[in-house]
Amino acid sequence: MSDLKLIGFLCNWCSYAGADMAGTARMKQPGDLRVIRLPCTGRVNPLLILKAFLEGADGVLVSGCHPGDCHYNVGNYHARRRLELLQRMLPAYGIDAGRFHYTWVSASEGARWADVVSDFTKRIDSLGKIGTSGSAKAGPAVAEEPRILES
Amino acid sequence: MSTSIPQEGIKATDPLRPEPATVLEVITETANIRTLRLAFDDPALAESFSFLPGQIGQLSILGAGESTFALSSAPSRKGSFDFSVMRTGVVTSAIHELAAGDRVAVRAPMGCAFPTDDWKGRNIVLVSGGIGMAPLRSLLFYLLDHRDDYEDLTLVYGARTPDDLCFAQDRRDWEARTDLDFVATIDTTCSGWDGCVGLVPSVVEEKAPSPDNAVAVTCGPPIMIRYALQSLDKMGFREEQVYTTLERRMKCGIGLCGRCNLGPKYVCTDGPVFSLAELRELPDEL
Amino acid sequence: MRFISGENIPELLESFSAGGSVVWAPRELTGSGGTVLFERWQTGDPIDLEHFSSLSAKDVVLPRTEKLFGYTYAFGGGGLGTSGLGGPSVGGLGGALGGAPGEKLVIEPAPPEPPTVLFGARACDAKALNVLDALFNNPEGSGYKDPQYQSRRDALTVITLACTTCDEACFCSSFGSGNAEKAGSDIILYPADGGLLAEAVTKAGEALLAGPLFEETQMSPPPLAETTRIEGLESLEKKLPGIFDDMDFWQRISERCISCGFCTYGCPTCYCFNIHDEMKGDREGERQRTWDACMFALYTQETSGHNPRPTLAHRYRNRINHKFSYYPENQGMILCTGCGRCIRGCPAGLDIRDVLSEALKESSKEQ
Amino acid sequence: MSEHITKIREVLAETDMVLGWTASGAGGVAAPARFHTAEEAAAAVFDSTCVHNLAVHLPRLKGRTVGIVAKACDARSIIELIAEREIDREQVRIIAVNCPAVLDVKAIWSRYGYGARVEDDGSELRVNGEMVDRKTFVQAKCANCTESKFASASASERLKLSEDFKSMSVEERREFWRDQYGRCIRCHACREACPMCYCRDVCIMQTTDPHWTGGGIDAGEAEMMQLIRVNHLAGRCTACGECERACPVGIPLMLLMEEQNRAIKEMFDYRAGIDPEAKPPLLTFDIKGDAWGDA
Repeated sequence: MSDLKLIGFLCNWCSYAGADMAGTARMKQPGDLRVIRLPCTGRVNPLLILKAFLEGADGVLVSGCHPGDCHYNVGNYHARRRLELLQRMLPAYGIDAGRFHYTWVSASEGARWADVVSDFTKRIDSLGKIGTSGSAKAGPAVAEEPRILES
Repeated sequence: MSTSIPQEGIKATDPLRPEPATVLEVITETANIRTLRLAFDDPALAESFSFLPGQIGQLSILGAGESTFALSSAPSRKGSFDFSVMRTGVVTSAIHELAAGDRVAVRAPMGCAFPTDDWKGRNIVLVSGGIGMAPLRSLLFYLLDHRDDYEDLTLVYGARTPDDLCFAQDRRDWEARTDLDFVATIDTTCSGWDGCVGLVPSVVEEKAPSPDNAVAVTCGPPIMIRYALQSLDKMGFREEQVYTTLERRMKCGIGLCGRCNLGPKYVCTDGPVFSLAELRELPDEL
Repeated sequence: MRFISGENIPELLESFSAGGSVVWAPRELTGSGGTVLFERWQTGDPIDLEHFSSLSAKDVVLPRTEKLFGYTYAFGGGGLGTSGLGGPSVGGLGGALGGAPGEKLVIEPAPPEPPTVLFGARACDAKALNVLDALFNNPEGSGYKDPQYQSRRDALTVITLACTTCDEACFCSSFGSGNAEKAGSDIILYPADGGLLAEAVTKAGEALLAGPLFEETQMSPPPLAETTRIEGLESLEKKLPGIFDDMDFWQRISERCISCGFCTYGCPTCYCFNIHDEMKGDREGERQRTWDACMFALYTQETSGHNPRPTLAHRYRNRINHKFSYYPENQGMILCTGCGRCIRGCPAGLDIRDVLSEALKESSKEQ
Repeated sequence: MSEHITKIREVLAETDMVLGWTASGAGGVAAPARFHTAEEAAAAVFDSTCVHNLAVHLPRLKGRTVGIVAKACDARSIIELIAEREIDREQVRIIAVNCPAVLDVKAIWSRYGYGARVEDDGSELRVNGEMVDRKTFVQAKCANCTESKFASASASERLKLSEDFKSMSVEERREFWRDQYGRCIRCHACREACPMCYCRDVCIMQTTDPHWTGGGIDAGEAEMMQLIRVNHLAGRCTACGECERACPVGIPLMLLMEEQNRAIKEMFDYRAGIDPEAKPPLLTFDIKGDAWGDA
């Protein structure tokens, strides 16, 4: 594993529970993703994602309830528009669109979660560390023990 | 603007750099006011630090920011000093999180003090409300420490409810004194309160201290100050006899950053103490 | 009079650089629609001595952002800090700062500034340094020295290019000797055939001109440009207080303004600043000083919600009064050198000369 | 111009003031003005140097009935302000003008010197008395205008920059933006000139709580500021170009806005400021139609 910084914004009701399930079921998945739990993907202001990139994140993953299953009925419908627009805008900002991914994982899809994280981590791994972001505040890289969560 | 004070505590060589200090004690005054007792970490500075009543300081929570407060302790107390802080914004909220042992940084003292030397031999009337007692507390300590230099001392201190009155221990001491005429008042009646009830300006009018050979000092919420000034005027106090201390948004505290000016005068260096007569000469930009 | 040939100018800058100096020179930036700014010069960088820069050169003494000092909450034993997750720069100010029990607060001053050469400033830029000295580098006058300003100022050599042409926004002739002003400069350069004439103003300038890249010449300097002139600006110090309370006037002259901060940020003499802390992680950070502008509402906004200058007109009034009344009263100099940058760059087409003329007219009327 | 003045006077009869232009602006070109009386209105002009979008003043004049001289692009901003219920359509009288495509006055001055005399009689454009090619100095935004006869006749350097930007790689763009934002001084002219940036003094670009940006002036903070602006204007930007025109250090801010407006057109077939009854696309959703992302 690497010193990549991956940030995951997960909705509380589906994806966080799905990730939890993957964990309790001891499914094998890389441990680089730093998860931030939010009530709903509707709370994911695209600026949170951009701020993460400017502060040195190498990849950002957003995951919520499947369309139609939002705990608040419509939060992820709003999110879908915003996140899709962000996805299309990233190249203009000078950020590789491949560093961002949004998807839907339900509370019962532990296996799917493990796949999503594995694929995403692999993808960012191949893209490598993000270039100097231009943010003077991008802090010094924190040396961390590589770790992997597995059974 | 009244007395020029040498600025010993802020280093003339680097006036924007604060000195580390440690919180000795946090006293909860009211639901949103706390008094911090602080001491400079540098023992020599802690020993030599002195100020005069009315002077202000800049308290930093490094990381959250810096804000200006009146020094509220007795100038005669050596080794430590107090700031009394009302929780209102980002920095004051961080200040309210502090506990004994926490590290802060301080630039003090700044600004001009009350012209207490000029007041010798006169009667002094202090009129204050809420957190406005902070600078007057320091002044009162000073006057009591030099009690023989002054004639009658009167303090009217008010707040909305008994729970909003600060400095409980000090108030007990002040009430016990015979050489101080002290009235604490609250805005409306309240169970458990057998003291004075009434708005500060009306209580001052009832007490009716004579303006002859007297000086009045007022500090409190803007609305209280406005009516207190009207009352004092009615009672015959001239503008040269009335003093107040101003509060403005400040950053540098040394007359450079450009925010706190009233016309050409800077509250941080020319104030914060002004007589009403002096204020009358300045543009109305309060 | 000394002379340096055109092709020797990069070499001159190179020699400053090689001597350990930071060199600032005007340059047109790529993809900027012709914006010329004073930038840190590096070998090979072009310089633009023809166009007037959009921003002043005040960065060299009052950087847009500077570190005042660094601080660290250093563990001296004890457990983890009381703070929550993240510092203020990341997650708001929720976490308690102030250090955990056993932590010490260490404050480290910013490192000293290297010597600096400002090349290609104009008389209005150089004079502005002189005007700022009256406040920032004048212990008798202002009561404090600003050590950061002072150390930069002491380490600064100013090489000024005299203007033989000017544009429609220039009005330095309204102030003292105008374009021929030498205050603030160490050397004055004049355009000449094949290069630049150089005249020393200070001892430091003299020493530099003795260098091998300069030669003695009999040429004499060309005539300098004469700009538009407004008479009577000195009288505003006493006149402006007379119209202070005429809010209709301030409203009227500022109605075009959209309340951005360009006029203050582009100005060579506007010096107001903000002080703020920036965390790096949650145990350390630095206190910074950054340009601030009196045209912003938040500048004087108090936490209680009260704002002593609640409207644009109040803020504009303060700006004009500060420059033409308060500063002259306190520091003895007008806080303006007539460079015209606030006019050229104003997105709303507001011309300070119109405002000053109106103010002169209005105040004469009321007196 | 007398027709123009007559029209303004008519509108003045039923409003508190009219926002228009006079010829007396800095540098000898037109500048915004407020006309309160018929006499004042005598100074009104409209020509190709009337570059400003006066709609920016409308949210600041709430509560008063205001007439406003508007080019086609300015009118879109007014419509968008009405659509967002920021201003009351009953309190606005629009005086539409036939826009001859406005000039990039800054580009003219950067070539001929500040204050160079600009004369435009509609057919011939002269600078300091000399005829110049209009195409070089027509604003880039006018090239895409559907209202003006000069549409697509711009050959400005700025238009070329738009093309160059399109062909840059992601890495080149990162480099490009770092370079561009490096000279931002955070004067907020982009925000203050924008008719849709009406949050003004509570804008999160400046607040400490929430704390989206630090207090310093550097490329990183400047980039965050612009990302805030771009995102907050998603589906709301009317492409008037004022942010870029106002920028005193020439940062091509419209590049991102153009890109986003294109994406919004593609995704939602929507343009802001066309229909005052339309719902901005990012305030709503379409369960079936929004077929993006994973199923």
